[in-house]
Amino acid sequence: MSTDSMYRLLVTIAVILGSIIYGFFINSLARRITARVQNRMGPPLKQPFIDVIKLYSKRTFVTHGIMQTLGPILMLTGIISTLILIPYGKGYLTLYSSNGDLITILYIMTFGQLAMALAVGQAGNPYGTIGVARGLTRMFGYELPLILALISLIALNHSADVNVIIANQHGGIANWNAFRHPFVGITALLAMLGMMSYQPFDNASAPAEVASGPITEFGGKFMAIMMTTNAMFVVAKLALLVDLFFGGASNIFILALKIFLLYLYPLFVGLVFPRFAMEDTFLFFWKWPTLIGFIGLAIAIF
Amino acid sequence: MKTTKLYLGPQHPGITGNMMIELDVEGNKILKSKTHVGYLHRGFEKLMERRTYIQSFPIVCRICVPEPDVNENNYARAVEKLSGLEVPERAKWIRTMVLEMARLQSYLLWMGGQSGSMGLYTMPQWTIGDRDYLLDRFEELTGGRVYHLYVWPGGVRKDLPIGFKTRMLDLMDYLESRMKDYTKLMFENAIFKKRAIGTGVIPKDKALEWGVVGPVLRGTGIKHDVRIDEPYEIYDKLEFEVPTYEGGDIYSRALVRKFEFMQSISIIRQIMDKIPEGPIYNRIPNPFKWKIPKGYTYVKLESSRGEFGYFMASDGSEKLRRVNVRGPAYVHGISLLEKILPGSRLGDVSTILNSLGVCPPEMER
Amino acid sequence: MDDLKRPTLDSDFTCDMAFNKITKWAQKNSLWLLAYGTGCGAIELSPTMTSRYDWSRLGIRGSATPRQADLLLITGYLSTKTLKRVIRSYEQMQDPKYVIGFGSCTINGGMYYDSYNTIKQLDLYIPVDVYINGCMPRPEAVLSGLAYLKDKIGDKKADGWIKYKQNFEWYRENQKKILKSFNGDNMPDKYNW
Amino acid sequence: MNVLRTIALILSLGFLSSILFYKIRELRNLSIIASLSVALGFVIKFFGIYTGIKRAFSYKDLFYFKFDAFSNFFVVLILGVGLLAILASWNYMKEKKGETFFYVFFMLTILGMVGLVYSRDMLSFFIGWEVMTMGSFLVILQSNEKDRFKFALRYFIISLIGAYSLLWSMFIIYNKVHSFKFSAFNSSVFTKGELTTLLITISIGFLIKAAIMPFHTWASGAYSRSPLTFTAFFSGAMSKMGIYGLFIFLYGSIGLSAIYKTGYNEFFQTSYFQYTLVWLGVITAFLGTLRAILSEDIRVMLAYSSVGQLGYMLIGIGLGSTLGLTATLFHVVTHGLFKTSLFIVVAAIIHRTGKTKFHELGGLINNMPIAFIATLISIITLAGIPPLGGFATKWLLYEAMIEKRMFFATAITMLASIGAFLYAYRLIQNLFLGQRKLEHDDVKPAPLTMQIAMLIPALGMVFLGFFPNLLIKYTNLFIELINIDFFKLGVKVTDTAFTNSYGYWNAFYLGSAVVIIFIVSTIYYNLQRRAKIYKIGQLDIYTAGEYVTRETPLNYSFNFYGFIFDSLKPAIKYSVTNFITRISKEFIALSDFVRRIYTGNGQHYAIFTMIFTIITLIYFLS
Repeated sequence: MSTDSMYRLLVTIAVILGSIIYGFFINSLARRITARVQNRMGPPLKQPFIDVIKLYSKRTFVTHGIMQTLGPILMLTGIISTLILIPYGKGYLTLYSSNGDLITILYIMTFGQLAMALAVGQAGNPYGTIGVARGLTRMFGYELPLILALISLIALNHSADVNVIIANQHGGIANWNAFRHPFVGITALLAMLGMMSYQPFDNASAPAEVASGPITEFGGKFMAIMMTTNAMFVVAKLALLVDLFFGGASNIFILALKIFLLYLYPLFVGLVFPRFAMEDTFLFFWKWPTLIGFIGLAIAIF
Repeated sequence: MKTTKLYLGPQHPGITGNMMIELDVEGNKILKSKTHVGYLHRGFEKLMERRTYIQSFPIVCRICVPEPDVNENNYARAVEKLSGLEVPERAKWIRTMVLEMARLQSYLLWMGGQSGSMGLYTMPQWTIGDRDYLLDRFEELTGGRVYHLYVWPGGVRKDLPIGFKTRMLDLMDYLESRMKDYTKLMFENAIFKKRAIGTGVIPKDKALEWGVVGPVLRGTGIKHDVRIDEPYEIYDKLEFEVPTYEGGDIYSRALVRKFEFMQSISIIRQIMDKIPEGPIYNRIPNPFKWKIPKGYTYVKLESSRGEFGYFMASDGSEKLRRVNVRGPAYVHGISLLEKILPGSRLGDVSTILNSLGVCPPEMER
Repeated sequence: MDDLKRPTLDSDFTCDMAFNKITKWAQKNSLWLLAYGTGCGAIELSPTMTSRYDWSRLGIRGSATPRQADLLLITGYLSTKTLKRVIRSYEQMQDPKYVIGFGSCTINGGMYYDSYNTIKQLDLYIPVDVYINGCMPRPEAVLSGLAYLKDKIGDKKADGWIKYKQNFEWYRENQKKILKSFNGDNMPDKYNW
Repeated sequence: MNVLRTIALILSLGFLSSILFYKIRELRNLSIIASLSVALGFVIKFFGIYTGIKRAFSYKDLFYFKFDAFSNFFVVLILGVGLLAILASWNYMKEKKGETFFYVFFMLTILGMVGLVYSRDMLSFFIGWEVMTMGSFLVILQSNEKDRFKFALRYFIISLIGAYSLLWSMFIIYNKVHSFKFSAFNSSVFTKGELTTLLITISIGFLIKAAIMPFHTWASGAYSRSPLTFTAFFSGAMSKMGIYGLFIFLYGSIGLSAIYKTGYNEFFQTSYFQYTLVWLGVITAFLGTLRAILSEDIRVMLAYSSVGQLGYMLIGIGLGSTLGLTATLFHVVTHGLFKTSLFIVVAAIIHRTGKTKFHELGGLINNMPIAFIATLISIITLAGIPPLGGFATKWLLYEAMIEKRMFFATAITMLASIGAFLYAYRLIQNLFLGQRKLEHDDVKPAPLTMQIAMLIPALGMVFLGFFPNLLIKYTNLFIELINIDFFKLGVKVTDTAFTNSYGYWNAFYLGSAVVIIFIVSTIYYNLQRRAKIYKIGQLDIYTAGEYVTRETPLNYSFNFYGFIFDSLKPAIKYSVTNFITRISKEFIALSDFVRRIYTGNGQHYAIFTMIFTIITLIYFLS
């Protein structure tokens, strides 16, 4: 192994570990902010870490079958595979993004979700299955505007290469895709609400409707891995959005800051809205965001 | 089988207490719903037959946990009616105030539950936090946060503490100002409206036939309120309106409750303003020897969830012969729910349940 | 009760109890509570969890299903019908798990000592780690009870789940005594894991 | 030695033995399998070899066949899928009513298809085409379904329309060029209008076979009512004949320049005709997927899924670029693999349980583990999730569409593929996962032959996921072979990395990364020393504290995506099937009216004749 690929591997491992820690960190920061809005203290910043360690130290892990056992591992695999395809900066921080373009990233993201869905199916709980059905329906909803936004970007940059898209945004805030192409930016931001599963669109795990939804049958280590992967997935999704629409980042700290600021947006939307009914969730995305997306795409093409 | 059986409760976050709704679901649509009760049955009506009149007070308030004062008040008035005990004027005013405070805290709890069932989690944090200020006033007045044992046959136990009036009025101002926030966050929220309007509709022509009471009934456009129809305590001396909204859906029920919340604040202000001086209770005989003449009576009042009635029969001994409690939740939670849930969506079950103000302990007693 | 044997911890379990420091700390500071309002005590839980008392600052949060929960709060009296559901929920929770008996009713029947439909002493049916007395206990009392449980976990004394495993037959016998149709209602006779 | 004659001989022997031994199961099946495998081996042996063998065959200058790599590609698909289907039928058709004739007609279909694929003139092409249609029609009639006649007839009538459309265009061509040979076609003798008509009629013929919307109405019925092992062949290989026909006619004989002559759009770098094809493909992919999501019958879902997948292939054809055609050919293979596997899995399940609806099944994972693995691999491929083979198609197709600047179409196609994820999940969830029904406790695993038949394609899909370049090396060969203007913007394949001007993708590295990460995660997962994983019972689930029994219906499967159905209810009302049904009703009413004229009464006819004569006289005299 050459030193170059050695360094790349080390940086990748560091990014994967960092994404876990940072994912938990922004999660707990979000919980603090939520608490402040709700007039209370909120949990300490280290709370997600404590939770995960506790879940690992549980004594019993129960499973209903092979897929439920394998599901979390496959989920982790899917998320890490996604993570290594997203560039987090320049040089070694592009990780392995030369092995797949935007379309690859979009598709490999679903790997983890499929694994999760299969694990939930094996558990045989109707609430879990309903949660998955809801989650998939929501995905079918928000993917339309998201795809429109991404295709617009590809059309504008003549490339599906994330690194190229980042490079094209060089030179100040005005050049960021979200501001240079406002329709595309708005579409992406609306679709992002669906991606982040905060309040108006948290149907999949609505406690009052389907208990805890997909995670109903998962405890202990399974739950710990799910929490970890969720934290990583949030970072991956946000990093991708920052790369595509908010100018990428020259160094990892600015990226972290941008990720956090972007994370606040669905959080605050979620704080002041109840959740949609399932049909409305689906229709919401296929109405206005899609229309704006089509306009953005039309502008991008012509 | 095309249908899926879902058990909503007893251990489910979407249920308002320890009860169970057995749902037959086809896709997202509910085909059949059946309410199961008995998880909280303690046999109050039987227990009260073994206790003297005064001994029954501690358990009577536990019939309805979120709003215990209506039970105390009903029971006290029934005992007074049976025994012919007089209540001093000032006690009546204080009792009314306690009832209205109970209504306020019950509505605050409901607001939290209603919006929490839709996923608006900021709202319960605010309202239940604000409800605690009311509980503070209760504590100051009665010594208890949840169960008060304050209303007594022949009056109330204690007079208002010094400075209570100012603190109460301050609290009313605070709640009124908070209501503006609540309105923005909940009642005028676009998604709340989208989910609430047209959901869980109770037809107006069926409402009375089905035995619907309280804000739920007023939400269908029928004006019925015990406080106005058959005034008790001092409600005939107070000025207040009873709102009605057409529609019969969750949103009209919410608006009724919002309006009544403001009315309760105004009632408490009036009471604080006009409350006469005087004694607060008439002495009762030695409770262990207190025999109440043979007879029966039915008393009722308007609780935050509707008409709450007590039927009591005495046989001349120091213990009750028979008591029957008629709570609104029994109708709302069992027969009404089974009628309006089929055909609605799975996601709306908890919302409808909350909007009806179902309180399981009161159903089962 | 005379026939309640003190659990003798055999070596296997003692080994399990020897958590290292960090897991002990984590288990102490992250208690997920099963959202099951069994009795009237549930009314005081909402103030405890919301803005005024805010138990989330102590690392406590609700969880919707027993698989993820560590802590079962029996909020008040249990009717026999509820007891059955509580046993199922408790057995579905994953070790280590703790039970808090909340309110006087769990200790001796409380207000309903002479009721025909409630159980009087909770720890005959499931092991209880901490009792919080009062009717109802105030939020402060609840928080102090939770703090006591945390100390107990820290001192490795919250061993109710081990007791339940070791004296399983005894508990089952007691449960069957009060739940007449235990086998008829498809209740699994065995502890699942 | 003439390769074509040998193949024809081997297959004819198989066909004859299916007739001769139609009562003796083992002998018949073995001889068919032997003939198919020998033919397959033969084709594969001479796949890329064109020297030293005689590879053309003509008879009186009327029939002309040619053995080339492009045809071989499809023949391998036909014979391979056919072999698997016959293998699966061994157990599936056992002691069923139509078993004896099933094989005869199956072999007839295969014979017709191989004939049409090798043919290089229109006459033999048409004969092969009709033999195929006839054979498949007769196979459908061999199933046990009660309503098979209705759907078989629908299939046959619509196929006939396609065939006549094809025949008509062949006559137009013959009228001008006086030869049936493909190579004799000369676009310069046609006017623009004639070419347009020709393209439309030819396309209608092939689009009907490929079940492209709005010509798809036969598909769900025919696919779901045939014996299911045949459906594997029907959907896996036969539906591609439409794609093959389009290939050979549009890009083989007619040629791009002739298509461009009918009207060219500078912006999209494509002709209006091709543009229409792309959009037909897009609409088919999207609506087929939507219908698949909302169907409750496993067979109908797979049928609509096939319709949708054929849409992707049409898109590639419509694009007409190297990348697009590569995508189509790639998808022909992957779709052949996963649809065969899925249909055989479904056949096995229906064979063992007798249930065809989603809500009647569930929890079969422990009974049929092999079928589960096959399904899992198939649906990952279907949904196009890396690292399995399906993603290559998706990547190639999207890059091809983006390259042609058809961004709207790309967006909708991508959405359709996300939709495929939805129904794919339902397929595995409602069949294999969830609670097992009480009556399915002792369902036996799929029969051995079916297990083999469903696993072989699965292995192929895994292989293609890691080495898509091996297939693409061949497809590039064919595309050069059928003389397409080689676009500058082609896909560049170096080892396993794909690059074009818009993007890149490295299949092998990605795949290995996923595998490595999986291994590392598994190790990490099992690091915990005290971890003991307990397997618990099926009913030990969270049911809000209630006790449930095996009889309690706990599977959520009926109306699975009811939310989508509720949201789109107003739109779904207008379907092509309903439209056709209405038209047929009107047609019956019209026939009823016509019947009134032909009353059978001589006097009425006399009056009609008189009226007609008078009107004619008036017309001519005035």
